[in-house]
Amino acid sequence: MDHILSVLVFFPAVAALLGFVVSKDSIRAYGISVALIEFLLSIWLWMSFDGGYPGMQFVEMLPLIPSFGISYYLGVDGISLFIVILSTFITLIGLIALSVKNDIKNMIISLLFLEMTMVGVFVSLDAIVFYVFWELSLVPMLYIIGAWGGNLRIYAAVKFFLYTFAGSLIMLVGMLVMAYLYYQATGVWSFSITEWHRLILPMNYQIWLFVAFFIGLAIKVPMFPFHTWLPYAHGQAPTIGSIILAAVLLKMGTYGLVRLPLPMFPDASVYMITPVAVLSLIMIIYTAMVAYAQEDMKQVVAYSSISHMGVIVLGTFAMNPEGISGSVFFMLSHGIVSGALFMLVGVIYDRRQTKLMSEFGGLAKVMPRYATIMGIMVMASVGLPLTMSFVGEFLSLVGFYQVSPVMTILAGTSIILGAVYMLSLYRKSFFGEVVHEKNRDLEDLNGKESMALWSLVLVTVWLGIYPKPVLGPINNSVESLVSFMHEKSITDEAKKVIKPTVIEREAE
Amino acid sequence: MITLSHYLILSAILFCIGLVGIYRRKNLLMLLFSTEILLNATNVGFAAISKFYGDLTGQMFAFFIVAVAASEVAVGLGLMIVWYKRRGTLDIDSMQSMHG
Amino acid sequence: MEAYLYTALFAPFVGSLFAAMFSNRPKNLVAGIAASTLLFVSWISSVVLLLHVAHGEVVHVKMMDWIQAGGLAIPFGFVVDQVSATMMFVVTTVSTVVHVYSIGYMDHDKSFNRFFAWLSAFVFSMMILVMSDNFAGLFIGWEGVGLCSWALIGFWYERDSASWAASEAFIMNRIADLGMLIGIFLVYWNFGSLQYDVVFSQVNGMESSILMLVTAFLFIGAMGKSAQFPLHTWLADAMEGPTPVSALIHAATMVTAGVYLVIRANPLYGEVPEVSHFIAGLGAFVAIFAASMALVNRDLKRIIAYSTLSQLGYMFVAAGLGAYWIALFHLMTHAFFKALLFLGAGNVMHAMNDELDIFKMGGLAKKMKWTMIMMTLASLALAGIYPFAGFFSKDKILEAAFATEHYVLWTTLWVTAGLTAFYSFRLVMLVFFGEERYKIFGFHPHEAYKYMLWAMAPLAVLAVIAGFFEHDFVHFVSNMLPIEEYHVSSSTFWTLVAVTLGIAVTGIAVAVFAYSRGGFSKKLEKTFIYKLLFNQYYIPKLYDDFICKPYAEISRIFWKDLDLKVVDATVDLIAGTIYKLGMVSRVVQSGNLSNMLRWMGVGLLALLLAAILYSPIR
Amino acid sequence: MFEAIAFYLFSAVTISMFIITVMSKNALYSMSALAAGMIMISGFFFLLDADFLGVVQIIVYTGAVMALYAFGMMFFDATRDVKENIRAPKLVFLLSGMTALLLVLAFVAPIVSDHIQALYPVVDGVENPQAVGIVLFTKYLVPFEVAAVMLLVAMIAGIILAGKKMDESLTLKIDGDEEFQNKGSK
Repeated sequence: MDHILSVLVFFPAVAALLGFVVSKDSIRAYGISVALIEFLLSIWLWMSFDGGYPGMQFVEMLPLIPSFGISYYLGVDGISLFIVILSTFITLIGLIALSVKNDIKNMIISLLFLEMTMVGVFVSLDAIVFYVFWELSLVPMLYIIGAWGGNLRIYAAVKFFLYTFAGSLIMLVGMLVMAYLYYQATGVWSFSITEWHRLILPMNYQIWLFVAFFIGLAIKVPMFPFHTWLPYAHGQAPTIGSIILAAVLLKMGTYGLVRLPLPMFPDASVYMITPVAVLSLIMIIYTAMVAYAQEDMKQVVAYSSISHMGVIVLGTFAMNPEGISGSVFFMLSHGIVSGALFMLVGVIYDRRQTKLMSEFGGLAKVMPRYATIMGIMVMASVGLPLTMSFVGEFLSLVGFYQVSPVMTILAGTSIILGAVYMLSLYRKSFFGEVVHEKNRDLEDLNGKESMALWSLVLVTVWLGIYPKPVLGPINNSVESLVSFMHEKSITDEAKKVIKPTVIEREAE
Repeated sequence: MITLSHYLILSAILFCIGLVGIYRRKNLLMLLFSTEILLNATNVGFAAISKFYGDLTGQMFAFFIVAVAASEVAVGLGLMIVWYKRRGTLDIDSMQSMHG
Repeated sequence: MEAYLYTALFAPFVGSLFAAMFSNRPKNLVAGIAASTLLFVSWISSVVLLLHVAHGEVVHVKMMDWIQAGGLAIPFGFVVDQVSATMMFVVTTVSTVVHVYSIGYMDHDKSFNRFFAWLSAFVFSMMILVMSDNFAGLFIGWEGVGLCSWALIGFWYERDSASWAASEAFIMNRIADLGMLIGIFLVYWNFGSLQYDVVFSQVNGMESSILMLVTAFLFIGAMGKSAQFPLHTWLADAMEGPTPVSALIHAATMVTAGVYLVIRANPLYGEVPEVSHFIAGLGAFVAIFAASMALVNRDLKRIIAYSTLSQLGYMFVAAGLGAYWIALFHLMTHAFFKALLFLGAGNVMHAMNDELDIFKMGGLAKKMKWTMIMMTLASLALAGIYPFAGFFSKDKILEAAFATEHYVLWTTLWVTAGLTAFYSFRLVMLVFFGEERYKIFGFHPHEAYKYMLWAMAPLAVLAVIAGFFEHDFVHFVSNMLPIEEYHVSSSTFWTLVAVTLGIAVTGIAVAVFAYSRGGFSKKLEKTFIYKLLFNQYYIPKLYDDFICKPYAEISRIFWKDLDLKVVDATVDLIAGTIYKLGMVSRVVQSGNLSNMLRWMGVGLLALLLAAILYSPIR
Repeated sequence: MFEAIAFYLFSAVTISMFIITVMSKNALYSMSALAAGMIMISGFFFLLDADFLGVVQIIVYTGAVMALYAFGMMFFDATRDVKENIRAPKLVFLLSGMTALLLVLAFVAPIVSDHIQALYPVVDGVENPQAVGIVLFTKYLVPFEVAAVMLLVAMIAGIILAGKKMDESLTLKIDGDEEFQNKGSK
């Protein structure tokens, strides 16, 4: 099928529109089946994807505004393919475990719209289409936080919206300037990202544009010091909102980094490695410490996810295939693991209407199945080998070691500090005696929660032990990306830092 | 010899008389009158340019302005009458419900 | 042979999964028996492999690819050579014994099944650790045993101290693991691979500075797992776990992983004498440091834990001096007698309702004859008395230190040998002999189950006879490890033996003599040195005051004062400023048409002005 | 020559009429002056060869619009002067004067006016209404129709707004309107 990407993008949206006429009782089954079909479609995409070919596949191109070179241009490569699958997978899992009671119809419709925008961001190869999906993704999320959130939900939702919106406007300016420069260089307007990749710009332009793109993406990631919207958003969002936000929406930022500034401005990226790395380090260590100080389980998970995003950014700026492949893989594992952690926090919140760790203790005795899965996910979050996170974290750090050993050691403290806050969370809530009477007869995981969570566990462990089917295509695309950047770079420094694979791998 | 500039200056002067009316008067009716003056002033300009450029587009604009002016009068007067019936005055200082 | 290899490796895993299936159910004896049986199978496979590699053949398999990115290619590969075969033998032997023993020991515990799941999982991780053919695989096992250790120390998670100790152990190990990771990164970027054979074959061409960094960082990893100073505090606290766990993990196997790493990477360590000397020095320091703390401790298990620490120090001295086979040999003998000692301690604890204070015991020999005999045997082995296992290995270490002219090390170790003998028999005397103080506290001790004692028997036998296999062992590992004959004259040799035996016997004699008469006077407890030792040199307090508390405090400041009041407040300030500007400027929106028209006029004027001044047609 | 005389004459009359419109306190005077001004404006159109536009101007403005105003004013108490609280009259003149000055400057200043030249002389031979008709029904057909619809809408809107049920508000239905109304009528 030629238009599988369009189908992937617009099927959830159409289904969401149809959802308005589905009756309230069957909307849940409807939502799950739509998400399931979408997920199977994405799996089919993976099956028909040629893992050995590093370039764009399933390309669709339809000129929208030819005079300005804006076209409906979609395509996936190894980097984006799996993030698309992650989006559809997390949406499906989130819908299965959905525990929202009130106004469930609108919730499911919002989620399906959100799915469209997420998939749209990851498959679009035209800057304008990318930007449109990017901004559209804010709307359902704003609605989810604002309508189903906690007490401060309006504040959190507005903060989330305005903050990320402000950032993306800066990025939009960058895009327009980029298009203009492209016009100046070639005499043709184009917003195609793959065309932009081929444009070689002088250094001073590169730096300014890099900064513009980087700010827009960094707020989404969120990089220190632009991170403060995230704890509020997580703190107020309903469980499903947090899951999607942490698992997929944050990945837009890091995905954007790999897709936009790196290949477009390789010299500026190399030039900016140090400042970016310093920010990432602050992000890793500082937010890990802040996470330790939290009293609310969900905030711990929220700050931990910021901390891990720091490692992802660091891996991206390693500028070698190990680091970038690792960081892309870490995006996936972070999506799965942090999604699962938020879901787990949501499980207990549904039962007790509180997330304060001081309210719990001894849950391991009351809810053994819950404690088991939480334990697995905590360990995955800490980056234990044979879980997905380890592969990503290990590769990211290996890659960055080549750039700066000292910074890698500092970044490596994330495995220590991560253990500190995660184990303290686990100890406070799950170990010890049952102190609060209310906790004595809490119900353990029910069927739908178990199903959702065990499938996440399964993926985490499977890809931790055998990451090859995913890592292989990612690595292929990343290797070609890195050698492309190496070819394209104009400064000597960039040529030196950007290292395509030199060690020949044995023929397979 | 009367040149285009003459007409344009005349148009400008008429326009400014209209402006004086708009700025100065507080009577809603007078505001409508002043608006007519403004429109007519521009019409003169359009017609003049049309003539000196030998292009009928200017006149076309003038026609459409006349059409707009006619509709504006119809709707405007209607609204004014409603307002007057309700408030018994046409003083625009009495309309401040849009105060921010 | 591959089949044996996979059996040895995966049998514990299957046992673990099997037990885990019942983990939330009430006690099920089948879980324990199945896990033990599977471990026995694993033991048999290990023995077969041991005999196989004794002929000098090495079994090397690649199961599948794990990570492949850029130039990095890590497979799941396993190698059974002499070193790993030895380790496998030690691990499976001790763990089989401990498994069988645990069936009795955990008899009354509600979480019986969960215990076996974790215990077998630990063995699986340990097997990965020792069998892996690359550093990344080693790291998998390394972290895996850390995880299992965490779960088993915190096994009785209701107890706050247990969960605290579990977290402490995990975090301390993580600190070291970071060092290890950095070491692995260094290996990758300098050698281009993580496979042992590839790395070791390139050692000769490497710059010594790089080798030094590699070995130093890898050793940081070893320091954490083997609880070397300054990362040693977790080991004593780890005694919160069930006693079989202490026997298996915190005495026989996991803590020796650090020593294993140094032995395994001996081609690297052999090239950098600076790091090796540091290792030896640190080992000697830890040996005496830990022994001194054991002298005064009142806690049954902690005393044994400190002795473990001390013996690990011995092993590192041997490894640091380049006598890798001695380190491995001591590792093996130590595993047998220390596990025996712990299991005996477990019997005592059972008899005393989990009481740990040795001053509340005494005279238990009458009630627990067999336990007494086995613990005394183990203590004799620990003290290094001929003909028990400890004598042979420990004596070799002292000999190596002397022969390589490291007299300071030798003296330290020699003194430590005396201390070891003293505290071992202090423990034996206070627990099994003398006044029956337990009666005051109302305990009714009883001997452990028969099969628990039978389970301990193989260890007891090994603790006695393992030393006689020294020459076979040398021959066995000679393919893998450098064997240096220390050329000391035979008179010196015998003098050394005599001096060492002498101080050990003296230590025992002092302990027996002093404690059979009711111990030392209470005045000693008032001295500074006693307090210093009893409080473990105040190091845990130091860590608590200068690391944990400040960390918590800084974290809180970062959150409350920096994140909320500076970073977030800045964002809110910007938003607030814009909002206030809006509030101020909204007055302009008076709703008065006249005013608005005038504003419009001003705007028109401004635009006209701009149009004239910046006319593009000029 | 005739053109110049006519131009200045019309200009003088138009300007003075419009000034009266703007300044007069009495609405009736204003309206009359406005009507006169409108007619004068049509004079310019004739001068500019826009015959059809001139006719339209007279018919639409003076005929229709002014009649509409006249009828509209019947609803108001036209004889009563609206008390106008004219604030800062100097500012008004300043603003308008400046605007006028700038506009005049823009048109007169040689550097600018140089650019506004008659590039295409008027083509003789075709009657103006004919030409207008051709253009209006070819090039501007769609706008023309739209304008027609707009007029229709405006007509309907005017009828509805000013039509029956005039005591009831159609646009400003405010709660507690009574009080507001009372305040307004004081």
